[in-house]
Amino acid sequence: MEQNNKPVKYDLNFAREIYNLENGSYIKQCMQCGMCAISCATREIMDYSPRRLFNLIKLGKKDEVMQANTMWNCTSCCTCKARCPRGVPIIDVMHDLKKYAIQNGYADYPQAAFYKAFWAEVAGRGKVFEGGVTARYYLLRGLDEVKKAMAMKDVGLKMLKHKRMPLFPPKKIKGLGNLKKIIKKAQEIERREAR
Amino acid sequence: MMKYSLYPGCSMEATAQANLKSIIAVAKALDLHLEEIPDWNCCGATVASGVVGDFTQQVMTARNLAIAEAKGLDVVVGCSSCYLSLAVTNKRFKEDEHFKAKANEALAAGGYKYDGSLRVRQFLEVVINDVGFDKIKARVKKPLAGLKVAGYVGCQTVRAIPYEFDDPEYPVQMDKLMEALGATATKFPMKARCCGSSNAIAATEIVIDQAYKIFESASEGGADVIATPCPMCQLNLDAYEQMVNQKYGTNFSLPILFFTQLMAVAFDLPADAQALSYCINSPYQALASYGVAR
Amino acid sequence: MEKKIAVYICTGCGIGEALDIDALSKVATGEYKAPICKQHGFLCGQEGVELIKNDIEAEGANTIVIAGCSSRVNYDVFSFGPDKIVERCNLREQVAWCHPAGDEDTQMLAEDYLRMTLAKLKNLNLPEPYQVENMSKTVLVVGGGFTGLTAALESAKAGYQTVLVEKEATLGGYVGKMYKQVPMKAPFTELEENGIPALIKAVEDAGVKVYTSATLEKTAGAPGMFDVTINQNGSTVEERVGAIVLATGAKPYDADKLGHLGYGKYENVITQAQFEEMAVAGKLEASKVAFIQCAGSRDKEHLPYCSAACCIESMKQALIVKEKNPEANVYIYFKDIRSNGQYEHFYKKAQQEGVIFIKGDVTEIAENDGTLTITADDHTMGTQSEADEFDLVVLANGMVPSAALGDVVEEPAQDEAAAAAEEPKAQAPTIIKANLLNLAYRQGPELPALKYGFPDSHYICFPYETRRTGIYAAGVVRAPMDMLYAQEDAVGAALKAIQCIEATAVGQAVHPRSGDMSFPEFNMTRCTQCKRCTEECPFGAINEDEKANPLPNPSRCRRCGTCMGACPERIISFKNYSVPMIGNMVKAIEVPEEADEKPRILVFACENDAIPALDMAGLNHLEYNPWVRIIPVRCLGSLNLVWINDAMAKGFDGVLLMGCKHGDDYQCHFMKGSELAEIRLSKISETLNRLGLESERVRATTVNIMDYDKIPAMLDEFAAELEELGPNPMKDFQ
Amino acid sequence: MANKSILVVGGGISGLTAAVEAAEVGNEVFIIEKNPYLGGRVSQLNQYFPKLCPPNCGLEINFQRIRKNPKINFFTMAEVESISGQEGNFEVTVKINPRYVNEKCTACGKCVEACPAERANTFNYGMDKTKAVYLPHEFAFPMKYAIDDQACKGAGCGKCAEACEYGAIELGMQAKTMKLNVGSIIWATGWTPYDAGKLSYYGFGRYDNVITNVMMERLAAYNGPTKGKIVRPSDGKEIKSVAFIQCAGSRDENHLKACSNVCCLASLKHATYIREQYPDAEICIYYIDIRARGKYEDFFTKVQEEANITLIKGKAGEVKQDPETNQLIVIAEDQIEQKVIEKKFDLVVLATGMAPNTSMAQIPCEAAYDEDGFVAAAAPGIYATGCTKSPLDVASAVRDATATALKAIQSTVRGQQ
Repeated sequence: MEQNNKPVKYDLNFAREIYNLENGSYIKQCMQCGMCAISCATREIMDYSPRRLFNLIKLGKKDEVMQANTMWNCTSCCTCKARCPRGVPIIDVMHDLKKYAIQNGYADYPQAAFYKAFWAEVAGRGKVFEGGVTARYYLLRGLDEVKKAMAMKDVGLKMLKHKRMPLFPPKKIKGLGNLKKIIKKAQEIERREAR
Repeated sequence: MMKYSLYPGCSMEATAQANLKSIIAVAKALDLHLEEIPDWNCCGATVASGVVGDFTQQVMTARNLAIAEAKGLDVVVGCSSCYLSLAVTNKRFKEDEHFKAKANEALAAGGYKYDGSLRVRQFLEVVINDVGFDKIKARVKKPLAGLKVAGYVGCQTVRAIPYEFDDPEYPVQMDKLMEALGATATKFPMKARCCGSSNAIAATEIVIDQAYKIFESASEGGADVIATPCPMCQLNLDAYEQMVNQKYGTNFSLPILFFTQLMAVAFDLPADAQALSYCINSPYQALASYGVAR
Repeated sequence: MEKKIAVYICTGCGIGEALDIDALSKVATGEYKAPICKQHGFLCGQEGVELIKNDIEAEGANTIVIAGCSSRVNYDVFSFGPDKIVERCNLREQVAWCHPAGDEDTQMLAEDYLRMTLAKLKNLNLPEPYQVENMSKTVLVVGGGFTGLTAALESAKAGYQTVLVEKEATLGGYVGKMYKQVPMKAPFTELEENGIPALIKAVEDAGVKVYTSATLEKTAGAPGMFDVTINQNGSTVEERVGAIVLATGAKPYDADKLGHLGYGKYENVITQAQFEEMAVAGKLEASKVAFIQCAGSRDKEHLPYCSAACCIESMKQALIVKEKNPEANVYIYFKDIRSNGQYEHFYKKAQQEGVIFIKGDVTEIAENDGTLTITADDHTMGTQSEADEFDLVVLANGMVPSAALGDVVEEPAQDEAAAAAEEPKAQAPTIIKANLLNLAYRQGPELPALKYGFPDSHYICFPYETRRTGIYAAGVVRAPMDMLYAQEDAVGAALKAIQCIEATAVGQAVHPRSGDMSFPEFNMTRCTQCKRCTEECPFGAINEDEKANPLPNPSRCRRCGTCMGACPERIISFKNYSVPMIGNMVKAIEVPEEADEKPRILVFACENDAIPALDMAGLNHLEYNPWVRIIPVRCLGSLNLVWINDAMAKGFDGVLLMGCKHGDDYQCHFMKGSELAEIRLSKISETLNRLGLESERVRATTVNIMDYDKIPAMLDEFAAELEELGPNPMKDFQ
Repeated sequence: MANKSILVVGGGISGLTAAVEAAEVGNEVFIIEKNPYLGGRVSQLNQYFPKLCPPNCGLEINFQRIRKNPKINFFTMAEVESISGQEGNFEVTVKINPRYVNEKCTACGKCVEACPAERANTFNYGMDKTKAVYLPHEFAFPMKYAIDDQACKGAGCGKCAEACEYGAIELGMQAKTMKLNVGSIIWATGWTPYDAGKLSYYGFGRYDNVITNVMMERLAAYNGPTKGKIVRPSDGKEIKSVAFIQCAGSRDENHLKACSNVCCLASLKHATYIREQYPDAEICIYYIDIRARGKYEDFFTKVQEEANITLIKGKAGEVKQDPETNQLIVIAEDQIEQKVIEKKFDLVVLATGMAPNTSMAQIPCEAAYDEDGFVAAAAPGIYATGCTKSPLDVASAVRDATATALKAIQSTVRGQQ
């Protein structure tokens, strides 16, 4: 039991909000077995295992859930999803939680910046230019991260040397306009379906 | 000749050019005809899902399938992350009528429609199931006899659709492929463990820690090289091997190759098809006895 | 029947190599004057069997002794029709396979076994079945709830007249008052409408004779001839029935004892039954509801057992809340979710519908401004948690079998003489005066209860085993169970009732000696009214008249022979099993003189477990002590002390009883046989000591069917201890 | 005129019970069993929970009931090929596979001494070997040998035939078919332990010291591969610690969706096996929920009170092997302590569940199966029972089989009208 003497209090409002996300209703099926906790490639550095995160959602602990690194450390390796005995598509739930976190201003993790940078590339070009993602990422993260980038310059140089880092981005796809229309429509549909 | 549509994906045009080059050459050598999907777009990968949600990401992915459907050929994917996107999206089109209707409603905004008629397949699986080990063996000119290969299948390749063609936890098919090339598949418990994937930039430590465990496991098994079907796995291991050595005080120097590169070597295809110069950790020494020169 | 004995000695399977067959034959022809004695190398082969059949036809042989393999094999080969006696003398598993070939001791052993078999024949006759007069094939079902209705319907559908007695004015019982039912079929996710009205109609259509507002005032008689007095609204009716299904159900655990969970203190803390009432009445309007599992169950202070049905019943009720108000918040507090088997789908369904499951122990329920607050040790959350604003808290208050509600029958006060003697006695099974059957049995008015008052079977393999023949408990009176189990249970009990009727009609025993047509006959002229037989019969088969004379009811009897073992006057015998029969076997064994230094140990072995175990020792060629002579008994309960007397007088150095485990997890198929035998032994130890015979010479041990590996050591150790005691001083008195 | 006889397919505890119970009402019964012996899975169990009594005891009584009852006919090595007709009058084609040993066999065992070929002992789940001619097990009923034609060297060898003094060996024996006319049919083909190889994260098949619960029964049984001594399969060493992994395959959307009902009690029972042989061994049970329903709770309480038995709330996720010691590392999230724990054990026992055999070999007639592969309904006059109907413990399967006997009798009664 936690040191805190005052019992934590159940509040289903947050849970309901999460259960209404695209894959959120699957969380309800969680039977608290903990398989995901072990399966996770990054379990050592996760604040809460997915199981525990789902439990905290049930409890209504919005801040704890949203400030957790759990979803951001998820590498989408599919191990938990493939193993979950209740068939909860955990990585898809993590996608929803990331999206929800970004939308609700809980995006302090560096991964959140990377995600945004990646999306900006995709949306702007129809393809991803890895160099572009990196640049955008550092712009979003600011100076501290550039220091880290310097530490990694060896990696970058080696990649350049082995023709692994094209300096110029690929051409935008021809159907970019149509792709943007599709995306816009898809997001409209999603909002419609959510309610 | 068997024909397929090819979805290369963004990595193949940048960090994983060696993969694309060797795939095309190996396909040709095995009489597989690959036609690139015209004007394909990024699948968005799981990263896009985390920003715009699964539905939007899957609709984006579906644009590629919609374009490919005109030809009606199986869609072959090399990149495991792209495969995850395409295969899962395709599955939803086939199994979930409600999703299909919604997705087509969105696709229609761009003038596309997808009926869900195609099969999405991995190049590894196509090589094994459509060509078969016997034909592959017959095509080998320089058997990789004595080469000890740690078959690093990675995570998404076998877990995107579990049990589709291999055990999602302890895959064996790529090992069998390596054996068909004359090589020896080593014991490698971490063969399906995640490399850290897209955290390479934002949370490098994750990748380094994962890579360490993978290198450790491969070395314990006595591998000379690591083979993989996945561009992320290849890059993360290849690019961070030295950082792993720095952090953990280790001395790993395992070359990391796409399985298609090893096929190209065994088939004795030209150097351009083998694309070995793209490897950051030099594979030349390990492969010296198989007619490979810098 | 004039016995014409024919003995056949098989020399196959190593018997011929192990023994001097000619010498063995002389035992039959010389000592026992058997008119026919032949040997054959392959007796179970076609030629061997033909040999026997020819003798039956040409020579009129009618009493066949097969000296060869165990009776556990080739039973079908050596079967020559119901009018022939066939006795097997086990020379293979018990002699040739576990003793050295060509040894003097081995030969003596084989000869003794043949003597014993031939001696046994003297008092062995073909049984004649007991016929019940005015036999009834009607099935009586007591209890008109879900289980009772199902049992009645199914027995009627099998073509049997059926009578149903229900104490309430209407049929249906607890389930009848439910708003909806849990799923009873795949996919196990959908609530079902209450099936009781349809079941009642089916019962009526099937021609079941129904008595409502009726109870059993008295149940007298025995299978095939139970006479029940039914009291319906004060007037009585008599019915004769063949067998009975007891389906009187359970009662919810008394919620007044659950004050710690707020019951009785707060109006909105209710029981599962009250929930159903509210739902039926259309008064269920709640937007936040909690269910507390194991309210009473799995609790040493209340019901230590799990009530089995509550988890899925609460899930059902939670879904009812959701059905009425999809926006309602529903919580289930649990210890373990026990949605066993395919009810896992139901659990998942409840989760999908948004029911919140909390693994936790409720520590407090309090009321604030008219709503309830629950505090719990929330195990998977790792903290104390609180949830409030409940407008309803439902206690899953478990079940207590109707058979457990009543006072325990006290042992009748011992008369002074008996009390003074302080004779050890087996504890009588608990019988609770629950006013369900009101049996006119000497042993008490209801079925004996196991732990917690459930009149359940104690056997895993035989869940309908009953200690009152012809009466089968079904449903939640028997054990805690859900509706799906109760449904099957009802049908199974109906089958057992029908089976008992059919067996009784042809004079056969029911399980475990099913098919046995022998039954105990009492030579009343010598009875001393000691009551041992009536007290010890595990099945309550024997009543007493006012003078304490035993009144046997053969169709209640299970043919174990416990009465025969109990009787000090040896007045109880079966046609094919009796005190003199076994006595003759004991006496037939040759006990060498002290100077020969060949001790003899007599073993009485239970034929259900110990005998197969001995066979297995043989099959494994485990060698054991050759001084041992084994006599199979139906059950150690049939052990009569006179056999021990006979054995000691004859000069046996020791006697060992091999019986089944007793105590809480007893394995005796006749409940108390081995325990009774041990108690009897303890009674004679003093006598033995007084005669200068060490009581350690006679002892009991437990052997289960898998203990065959331990048997050689068991016998060797006993032999070694006897050796230390020295020879039986009675040896040369003969 | 309808037929009063009943066919029972499957001679395990459910089939035996249904057959014996129906026959003791007075109906003629035919039992068809695919193995060379009756008794099925329970004959491979060491003890039953919660009494810890030997299954052979109850089987022995059932075999006695068969021996004494001329209304019961049984055929081993037999399978149903087809069913035609309807309730009250079915015609069933039965294939009897060759046993290569005929009814003359006296079980003397001389053939075994002569036989040069070996086979994996399926009765002990392949943990030891028998000769190609073998007695299925010590309590085998009927007590007759059989020859495994996969292992036998054939007529060219013939050493067993030479050794047999009774002419019981027939190496040229062929499969036969026969027809049976019956009024109703009971389908009791039982279950198969879920293939633990499919749970590759637990390493079964890769690590010798990861075994399944059914193998544990054989290890603990005196007539098992180790004479009842529970030891590490990798080196035969004694055990200091053991982990039981519950729901290995059961309650799992990827494997067996339903709960298999028996595994919790089975593992608690196995804990008592270990405790009896190793008073100090550390025993851990990894679980989601302990499902000791009804009066089984007492057994749960009793085992919990034993010293050095820890129940860990958390499904074990992975098993790794320490290559040096062959010890196994079990990783799980202890949800009460809220942390991932790694513990080392000498032996890991997977509580694998029940896959109904009807999910692999269906009834050759019209029948509906539920999503778990159990029989939901079959044509009138055909009834599934026991573990082809739902996952059941022995007592429940027997109860169910008894009930099904009545259903089958009703069919024969209906057919007569």
